[in-house]
Amino acid sequence: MSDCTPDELMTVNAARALAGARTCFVGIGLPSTAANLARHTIRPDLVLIYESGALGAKPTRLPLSIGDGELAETADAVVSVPEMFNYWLQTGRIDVGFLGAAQLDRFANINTTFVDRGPDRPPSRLPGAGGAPEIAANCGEVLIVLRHSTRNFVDKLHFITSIGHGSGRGDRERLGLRGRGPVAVITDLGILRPDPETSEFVLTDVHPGVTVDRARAATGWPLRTAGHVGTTEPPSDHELAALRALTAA
Amino acid sequence: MSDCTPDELMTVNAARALAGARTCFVGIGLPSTAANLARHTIRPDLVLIYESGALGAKPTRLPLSIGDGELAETADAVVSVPEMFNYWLQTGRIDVGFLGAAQLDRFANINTTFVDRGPDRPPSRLPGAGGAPEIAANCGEVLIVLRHSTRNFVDKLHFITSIGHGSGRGDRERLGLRGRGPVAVITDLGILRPDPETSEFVLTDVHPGVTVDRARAATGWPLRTAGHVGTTEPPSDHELAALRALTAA
Amino acid sequence: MTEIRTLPEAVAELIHDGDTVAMEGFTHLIPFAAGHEIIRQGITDLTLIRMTPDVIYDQLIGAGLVKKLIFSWGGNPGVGSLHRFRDAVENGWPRPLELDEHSHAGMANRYVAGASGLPFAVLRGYRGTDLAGRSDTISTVTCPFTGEELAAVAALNPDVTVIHAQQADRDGNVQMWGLTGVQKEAALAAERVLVTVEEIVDELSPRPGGVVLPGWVVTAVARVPGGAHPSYTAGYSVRDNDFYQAWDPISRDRDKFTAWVQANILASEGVLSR
Amino acid sequence: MTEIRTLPEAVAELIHDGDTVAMEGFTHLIPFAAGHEIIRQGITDLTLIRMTPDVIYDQLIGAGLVKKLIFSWGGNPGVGSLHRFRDAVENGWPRPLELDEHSHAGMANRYVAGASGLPFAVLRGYRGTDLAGRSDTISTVTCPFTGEELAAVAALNPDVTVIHAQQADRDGNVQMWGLTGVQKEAALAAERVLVTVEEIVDELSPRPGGVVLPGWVVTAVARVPGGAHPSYTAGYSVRDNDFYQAWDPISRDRDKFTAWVQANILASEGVLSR
Repeated sequence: MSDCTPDELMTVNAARALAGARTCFVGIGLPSTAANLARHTIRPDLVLIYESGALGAKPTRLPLSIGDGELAETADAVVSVPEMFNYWLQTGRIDVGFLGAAQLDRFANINTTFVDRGPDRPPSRLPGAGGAPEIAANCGEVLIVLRHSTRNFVDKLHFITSIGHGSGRGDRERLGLRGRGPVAVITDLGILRPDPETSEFVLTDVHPGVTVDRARAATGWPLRTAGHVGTTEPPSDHELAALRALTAA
Repeated sequence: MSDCTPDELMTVNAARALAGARTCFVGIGLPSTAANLARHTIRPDLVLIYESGALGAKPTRLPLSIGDGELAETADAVVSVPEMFNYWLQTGRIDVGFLGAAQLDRFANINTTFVDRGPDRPPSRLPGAGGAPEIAANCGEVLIVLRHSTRNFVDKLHFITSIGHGSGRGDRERLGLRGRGPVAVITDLGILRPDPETSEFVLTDVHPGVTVDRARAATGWPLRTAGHVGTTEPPSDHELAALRALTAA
Repeated sequence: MTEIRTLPEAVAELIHDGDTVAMEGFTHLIPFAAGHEIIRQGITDLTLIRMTPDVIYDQLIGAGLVKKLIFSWGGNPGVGSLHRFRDAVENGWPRPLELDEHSHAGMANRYVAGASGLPFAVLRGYRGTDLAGRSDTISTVTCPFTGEELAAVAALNPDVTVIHAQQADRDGNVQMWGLTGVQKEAALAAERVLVTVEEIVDELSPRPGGVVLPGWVVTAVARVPGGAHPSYTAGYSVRDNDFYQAWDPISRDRDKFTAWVQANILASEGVLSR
Repeated sequence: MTEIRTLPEAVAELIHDGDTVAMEGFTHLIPFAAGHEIIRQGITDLTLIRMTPDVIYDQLIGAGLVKKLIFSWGGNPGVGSLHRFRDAVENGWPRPLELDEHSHAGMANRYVAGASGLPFAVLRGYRGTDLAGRSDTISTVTCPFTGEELAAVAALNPDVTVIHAQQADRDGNVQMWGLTGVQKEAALAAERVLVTVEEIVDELSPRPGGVVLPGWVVTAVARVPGGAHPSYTAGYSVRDNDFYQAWDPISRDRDKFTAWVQANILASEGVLSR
């Protein structure tokens, strides 16, 4: 393994999480980087779907926005935005939804709407929901990629923009949601996965050189760990080269 | 005027009824012939809309079916069938709907579903509704073209497939229908229009050479007449030539 | 991912006795060859769905393979009646035919609901007609914002949708163009999707009006040149209007019909019917 | 029928104080030039609708012309916040901004309902989120067939929809291609439609992916080459990502923003901003 940054560790592991996916609904930013990396490494056939209307986009460079021209030019099909949400997302036919977040709680519920800043200041306004609520509800499963800090990993969300596992196991079924919900949160420190009994996200892996205590200190709730906390495989030279080629392009 | 057939009289007068229309939703058969004739005579800019998905079709020959290839090839836009019914028809943005019928009653309600044949025989099965119920409900107004006989012009429909004026004036408003409903029934004997007080269709015009009594005898209800029954203008040479060119093509 | 199959293989694998099958096409791109293969394989007790059941459904009904028809307009376009359909409805020959009857707008929206993963769709339809009273897939809903009552129709989700298209590539991505009707919705609403195509190409080039179905929503593709005849395939063939006219006398008579099916479908593997 | 107009004429005729205006475009084809003309004419008290309010809405909000925003994602794509939007929401500068906030799926369906002449649309959405509780345009309906409860969203019917497209012909028929987002629905849902185009051509040639709006649903067309800059027009320009990045520091500061609007929109008739 070459020297690599925490963000590179996060992105490489996020790409690896797509190993079993055929189709991926991609949010812009870190999810798009990871999904494109997967196409250049572990899943060359991965079908990338962008909410702007591109089904099967094959960008050669990372798009800055979700509506970059290359997404349409390289897509298998371009559809309208209503069709994308109704015919493609809402039906549950997309394997993986890949999301970022501003705040995340222990059940992988997501806030991207506003963050309270105390009694003397107005809440900090975030961009809002975008496609995330229905991606989180309707994809076969959800991956979340997010830098690990107590600012992001919070004890209680100020607003639930997109549902993860609600208040715990069984909530998604009670709500009649189609997909299994979040199955992994991949950070720059390690990976959290839901406890099979409670659906609370617990630390299952740390990246090479990261300690469990460091991950705990970066988490705003009392982070539990799996019985055995593994260490993620270091990025291969091929993975790093592919990632760097992508982000440099 | 050249010699012409009753069907030609009907079609020429049906085409004239489109004089004020910008857009026309066209059923196949007689309505399609009349609407295409209007494009070649009185309304060269008439936008023909076929439920198969063609907006602004400009066929050079009469289509046998509503989905003939030339409709798509000459259209301003081709849309999906759901889009046609939802975005274009349902919104009330089409001026005139042009329908045929198997049975018609005095309020221009239409039956195209089945016709009873007495106790010893099963009802005669007709093709069914097609696009007509929503054309009749949602177009700005409706024209009906139909050969005049007691078989078609009946006292009571055996089934209401598409609504005209229901059981009389005010029914469309009560039902919350958008369009004004049928404004003329054009036959091979003359033209019926709704009485402004009752919405019952009354004979307002006969074609040259047709008597009011003949129209009455061909109508299955006691046909009333307008205060003055006019005589339609004979087809011009230009109209007949255009019609014959269309039907010969 | 899509399997490229022969038509007999694809029909045998995807369509089974008792299935609910949609074979869509609005005059254009009607999958006749696939329908004939169903007749040859004698797949029966079918519930057929189609906005405009056309001559191919007349043939399937006359062959006794259909127990129920869900539809909105059952005629021979530009010609007249579907006589096998009428005989089944009026006289129960060769078997009774149950009907679920809608308007085009209702059927189109039923497919849209099915393709959208919703149990129903809302439309401004059926008001003042006798249609709603005859179908248990038509109801009403009330707008929670305005209080207006609107029609609701139940979603359609066929076991199998069969369509004909111009082209597929080797990964099973499909492209059709021209009047594409309700085929995308019918395909996306179905559990399994069979597409017959005029040709298999190395790469699909985007076309004006082109509708693409990615291979990952297509179960099987079979190459069947002329597979829409006597319907047509824009860019490949024109509608055989003469056949539609000729069908009228053939289909009026039970014996003539049966002989025609024997000679043109069962005995000939569909050669004459293409 | 469509009128071909200059942009100042078309904006003055179609858009008035207090109107509800949708200027759609999903990153692609954003009608910036028309937005700048609204700023120059000082048309105010607007309710703006957009799935992805972008820099042009940041400019309109910062200019004090907007009283309410109906939206689903308010960011600078790939860059970060819309600072004028945040300043209006957080601090009421230069005036308070009322919000009606949805998800993309909800907004898309609100336009679909508007374009379909329905008062509401049904979707599988919002469940388990705090969004429904904050908007009176989100409710529920119960499926009359299955009893399932689904989300309902109120139709959007803008007074005016403004979009940018590649081409119009002299009759005002419009064609756009590439990522065409929700523009067709936004246009068909509106009372009046203004389309700015890169060029006016003698005849539109059908394009792969082309979306055509017939002239009879377009109120006015104005030729504005580059009218989407810093957004882009497929086939004519590429996205000016540098501008989107540069907007961040300009828009963070009220004075810098005001000076930028003065120099680039008000004083220059938009020359620098194209």
